[in-house]
Amino acid sequence: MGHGVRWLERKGDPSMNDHSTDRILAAPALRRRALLALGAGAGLAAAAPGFAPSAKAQPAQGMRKGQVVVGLSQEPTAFNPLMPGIEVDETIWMNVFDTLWYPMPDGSLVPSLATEVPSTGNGGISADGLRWRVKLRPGVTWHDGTAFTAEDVKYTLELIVAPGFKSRTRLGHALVRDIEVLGPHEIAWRMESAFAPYLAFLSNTYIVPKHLLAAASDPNTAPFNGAPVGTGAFRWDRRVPGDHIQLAANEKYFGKGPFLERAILKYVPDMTALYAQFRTGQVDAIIGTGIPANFVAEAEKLPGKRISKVSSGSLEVLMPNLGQPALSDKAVRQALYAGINKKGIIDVIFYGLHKPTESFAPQESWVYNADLPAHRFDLAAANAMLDKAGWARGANGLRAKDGVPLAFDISTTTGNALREQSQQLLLQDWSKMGVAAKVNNMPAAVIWGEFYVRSKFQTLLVGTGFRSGIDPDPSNRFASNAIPVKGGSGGNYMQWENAEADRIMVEAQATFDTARRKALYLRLQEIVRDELPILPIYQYVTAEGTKSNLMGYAPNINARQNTWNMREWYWA
Amino acid sequence: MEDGTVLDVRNFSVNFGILPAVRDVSFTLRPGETLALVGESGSGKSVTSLGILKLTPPVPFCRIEGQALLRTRKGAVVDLVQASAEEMRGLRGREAAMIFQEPMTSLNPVHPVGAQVGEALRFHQGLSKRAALAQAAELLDLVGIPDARRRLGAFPHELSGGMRQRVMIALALACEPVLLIADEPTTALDVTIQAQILELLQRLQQKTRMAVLFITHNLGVVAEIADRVMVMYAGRVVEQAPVRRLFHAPLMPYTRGLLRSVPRPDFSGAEQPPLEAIPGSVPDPLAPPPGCSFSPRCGHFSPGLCDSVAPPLTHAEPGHLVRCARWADVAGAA
Amino acid sequence: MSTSASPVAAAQVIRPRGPSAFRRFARHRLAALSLVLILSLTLACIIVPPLLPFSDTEIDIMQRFAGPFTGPHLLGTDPLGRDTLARLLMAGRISLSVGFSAMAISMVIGIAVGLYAGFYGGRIGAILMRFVDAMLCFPSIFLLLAISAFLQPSVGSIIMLIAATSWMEVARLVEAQIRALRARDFAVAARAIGANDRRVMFRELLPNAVAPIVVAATLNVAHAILAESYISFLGYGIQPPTPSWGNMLENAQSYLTSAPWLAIIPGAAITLAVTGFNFIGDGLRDALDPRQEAR
Amino acid sequence: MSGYVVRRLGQSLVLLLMVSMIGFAILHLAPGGPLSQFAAGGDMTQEDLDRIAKELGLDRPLPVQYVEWLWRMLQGDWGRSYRDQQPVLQIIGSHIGATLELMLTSTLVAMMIGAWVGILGAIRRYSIFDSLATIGAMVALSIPTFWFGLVVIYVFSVGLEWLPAGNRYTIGDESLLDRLHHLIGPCMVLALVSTAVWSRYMRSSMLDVINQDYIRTARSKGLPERRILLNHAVRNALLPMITITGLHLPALLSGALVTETVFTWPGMGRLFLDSISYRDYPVVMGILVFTSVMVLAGSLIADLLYSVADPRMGAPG
Repeated sequence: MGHGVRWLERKGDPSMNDHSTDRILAAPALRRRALLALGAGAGLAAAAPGFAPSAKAQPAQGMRKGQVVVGLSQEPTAFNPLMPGIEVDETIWMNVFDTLWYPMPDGSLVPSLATEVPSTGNGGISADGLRWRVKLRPGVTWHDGTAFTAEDVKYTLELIVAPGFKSRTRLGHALVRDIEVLGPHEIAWRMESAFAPYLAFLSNTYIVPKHLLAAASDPNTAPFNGAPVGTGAFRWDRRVPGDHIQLAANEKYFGKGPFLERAILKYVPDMTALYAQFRTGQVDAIIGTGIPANFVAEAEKLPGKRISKVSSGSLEVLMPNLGQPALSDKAVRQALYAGINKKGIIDVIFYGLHKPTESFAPQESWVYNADLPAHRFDLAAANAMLDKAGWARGANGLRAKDGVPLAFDISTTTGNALREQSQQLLLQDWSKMGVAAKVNNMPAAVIWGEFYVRSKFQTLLVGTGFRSGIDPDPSNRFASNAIPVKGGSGGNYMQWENAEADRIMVEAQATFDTARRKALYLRLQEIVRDELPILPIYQYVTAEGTKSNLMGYAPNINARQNTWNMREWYWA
Repeated sequence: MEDGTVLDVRNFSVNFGILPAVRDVSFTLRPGETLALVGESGSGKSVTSLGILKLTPPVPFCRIEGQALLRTRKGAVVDLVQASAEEMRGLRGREAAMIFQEPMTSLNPVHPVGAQVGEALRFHQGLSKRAALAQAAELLDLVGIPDARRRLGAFPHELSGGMRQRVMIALALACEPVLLIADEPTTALDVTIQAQILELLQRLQQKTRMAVLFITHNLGVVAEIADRVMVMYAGRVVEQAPVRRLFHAPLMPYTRGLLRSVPRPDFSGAEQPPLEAIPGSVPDPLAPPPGCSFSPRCGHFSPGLCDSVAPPLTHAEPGHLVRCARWADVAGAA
Repeated sequence: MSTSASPVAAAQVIRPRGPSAFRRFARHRLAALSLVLILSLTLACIIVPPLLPFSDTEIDIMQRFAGPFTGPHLLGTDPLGRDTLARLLMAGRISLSVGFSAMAISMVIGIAVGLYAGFYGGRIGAILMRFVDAMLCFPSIFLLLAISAFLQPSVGSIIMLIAATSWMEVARLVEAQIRALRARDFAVAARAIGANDRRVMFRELLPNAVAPIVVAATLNVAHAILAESYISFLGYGIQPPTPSWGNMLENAQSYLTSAPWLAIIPGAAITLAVTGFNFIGDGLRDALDPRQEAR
Repeated sequence: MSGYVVRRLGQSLVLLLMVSMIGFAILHLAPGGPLSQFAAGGDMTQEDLDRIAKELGLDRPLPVQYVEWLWRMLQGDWGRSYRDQQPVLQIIGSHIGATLELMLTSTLVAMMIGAWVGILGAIRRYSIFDSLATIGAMVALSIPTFWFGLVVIYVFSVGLEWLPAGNRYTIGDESLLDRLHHLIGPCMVLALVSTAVWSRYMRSSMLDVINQDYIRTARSKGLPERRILLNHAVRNALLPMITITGLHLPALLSGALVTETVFTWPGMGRLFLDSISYRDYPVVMGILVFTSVMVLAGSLIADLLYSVADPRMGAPG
């Protein structure tokens, strides 16, 4: 898991940024709980300072004024938060529904529908991690006025694993047994086995109303799914399909806010058009895919607008398929890496928006290794490496070794102009190295299917992450037992196998010693940097924009969308 | 313009671009008189008839020269050639009307016949829609359409060919014009219907004393209806005579050929001479033969005479005009 | 006889007798002009690129977004500093090839189906023509997009895609022509003297249907060039680095404010070429079938 | 008449069946599938994906899926979207309004402008106006619609700032004036081709008509030129346009799809593109069938209208 790639690439999309689980870089609030041992790094994931709402200016509770139009380049269409959806759907879920707790920018978990985050310390989780007990917030009502109770939580957890229900994922939830309602506001259950990440999973599990869904003959097709009812700060108002969704303030929201009367999530399918509407003020905020890189400089000069460059947890990498004979040669990968003009790609094509990186871990992560050898774009050195490794130039100037030509396709999703430009740059530089690379792009629905997960590609230009949700553990992407095409389960589509790396990952998963884990992951980063199962190009930075007088916007690298705290937004 | 004439056409020419379709045509028509205009396809007879009412294409495509003096019902004389578009509009339908060969295509398929007949009345006589319709019913009755009132709402395609031509006649006669130009009105009809229509026309002519210019290529019809006949060939009048005279003493070799090529309605079966076709075909209007345009096909062709100068229209006898250098010889040969 | 002295009749009278189809075409001034235009455009695409100082794929980051007529790059450069003129002409090669190839294939399919259905008719013929009707039910873009999802975009697959969605009109046309001609005297005569089906089809019928086919072919080239640009614009087109007029426009929208020539130049090239083919088709129609002159 | 309609409806049903088969085959044979989006999202396991594929019935043989789809379709169940779980008809219903608004207004504009250009061109045949109109129409038919859309945005939105660059209305305003303001740009773009089509066919139809004998008859009656043109010529010349409008419908739909894309117009075109890229089979199939029904119904209605408008056509066929 945790290998999210952006689904649809829009024209002019600067950053193939994803906001899936892997944005949750760390959860330091848990570090003293000796449960997940996520360790150091508090504040690493903090948002750019200065955008946190200032308590002074924040309106009094119950004061509501105006509306906000948030521009999205994809259309939210899935409104049942337990059913399959894509990242943009979360903009609705996180405002209409609530989770038991949610992560803050600094990684700490804050109780929401629960009154406290359970831990072994507060007795919410038994020492063996098998018995969970959660106290729920009293006095919370669903948008239709019905009281929220522990029955709803029980129903939610049961529905997720109910046969025939198209739930998004049962991972973790499948371990839950014997759910017991102890009182209207207290619930307990047993875990089949200790599963620490479940705390994090629940921070993304939205609670749905039993009285509406249980009444429907089939929860898959309940009217609820088209007009969701939650406990969140905003309630569902109306949807104009293909255009926008309007949410209205939930006057009875139990938490802080909302300070807006309405929130409108507006779908503008083209990123350039979206930016144009932001510029003209039709859209108050662009979040998610952000402002196209080529407009960022211009956007920063716009009066009355504020541009926030928000780090993302995903990386743009060139993913080689090591099942290809030429690419299985480490020297080839190293030479190709040296032949990547990172500066050219980042500074010219992306106007310097993104951050060059050497590691698979985001630079904000507590395990990030800052001392990896720096990449140098050096075609002479790259040529020397290939010469040394026995890849000799043939009569046509192209290299081959033992009859294997140094030739491969670079694939990415069609219709992404900036990525296509990156491809051109790579092709040109690599052709100077005697490498015969060619472009073979395909539509998103094709490329992320079998082509990707069954390792049918040769090389992929892809934006993705290399962690397990809340944890820096990348074993899903790098372990030799995570190669689907070799019968494994996971996302090691590169088909990389390395014994030392395997050993490190197994040990790091098992130990609760933060320092030890960090040391292991530092070493793993060195191995990956040397072996290059992925050729890291840059870490994504998204330029999100808001009107200057829109207060309260606070990027949260741990949230899936930066509408996570829309309830606290207000107009100055 | 002579008193007692309705139409006096003088030196009338119609040119399509550089192509002369009608050259130097002159004739007169008196009230109640019928002049038949006869000729082969392309001889210019239809263009003459359309040209008089200026229904030929507008100026850049088509130029009309000469005079066509029309005496209106009130006695005013108008030169149709010089008349403005607006004046022509006032004259057409009211003073001079026209009926055409194809009653099917000449009636608008999407309007009921009553409205089409009444339309001219509304514009020339300022009648209301109702009044025009009422009068249209009378007109339809007049032209012999049974149950005329009920037929007002009929569409042209619902009527038979003969009925349609009756509608056309009613439409043309709506305002009781002094001049009726009938361009092959019976050609598209069955023989029995032809006779009925001709009879109708004659009856109406007697009633209204209108002058009729009757264009046809059917000599049988000519014999039936005409007072005088004018023969056209290659855009020119080649012979003009009272009908009996023309049939019995044609002077122009072309007229003779024409008469010999069809059964003579004025001869009985036994007297009928064998039919003969005129050899050759109509000359290319852009490359006419020198001299007489009929000379290449003429049995009386005389080299040096017929192919040097175009012969003038000569008075062979009072009321008998002929355009032939050898008309005297031809007459003698007959 | 001559009742009609209408403008058309008049125009026909004025027209000299029996001008050849070629002379009629040449008199269609716009068509003749268009033919010259298309020929020069094609020639330019073939001859000029090697003569240019820049290649269409040569990236020069330092020269990116150079405006037209401002420096060594006559028509400016694109976001990677590639020469727009070189790309435009190389793209012309691709787009024109796509146009002609797609036309050729669609004509082959269309003529084959039309011939079969028109000549033999019967159940298979009827099914074929119903299939044609069904295909024509889809608005063309919907069909193009649905099928493009099925293909890996490349020059070849785009050609097939366009051909696969543009043969139906031709089939319909040929079928109607053949069905009408089959009953005519010369076909009957040919059969009476014992010519076999194939001979009647290809020697007697098809040549007589050639005029509308030629016109349809010309218009199909125009259609194919347009279709290629639509598919590319919607992101399913020919993939870079191969330039085509369509994919040069693919990202034009985001540079509309900063580098409008990137949008204007290829769009103008498409418009010019397609207009050219349309006018040629128009001229051909007039030349080959004078009765249709009014259209 | 009714026999004719029944026969036409029967033929249409056969066509629809073929349309649906072609569409179904194309879609389901295409590589990739509706689950790729979730695979790309990364928070669903392979087990989750397989389970959902099974629940959607995507693991069964294609003919079985088709027959089942067809069976439900015949019962009026068009299926539900994989994306938002809503019934397909409801989804189409919520997008069709925007598309129809665009199509109808642009057709009206095209009729008004195109018809007059065609009429004037025919009356003043070979005049400068006629030549310009002919060239203009040909160019209009040759401009890629999306490119013209970009030019319109560049000139009127970016340059002159007269028109909004997209959307159907300003959220929160939505007044008629606001909607019209938003409609101008896309309407102009979509109407371009239709106007050209209308002007060319109208000119040709008008030329046919003004050479008809009955126009000469009308002239011989001494009617004013205006009445001849309006009452006799245009009336007849408009008849074939009914058929042309019906035949133009598929092209108009195509144009609408492209125009909607350029102007971020929330209609069927946008929906179709999104549904295609997400492989939302039920919606794509629904749209294909729906547009085919529209096209077939359009041509049937055009034929029926024609037979009503033309007194000669008692019962066509």
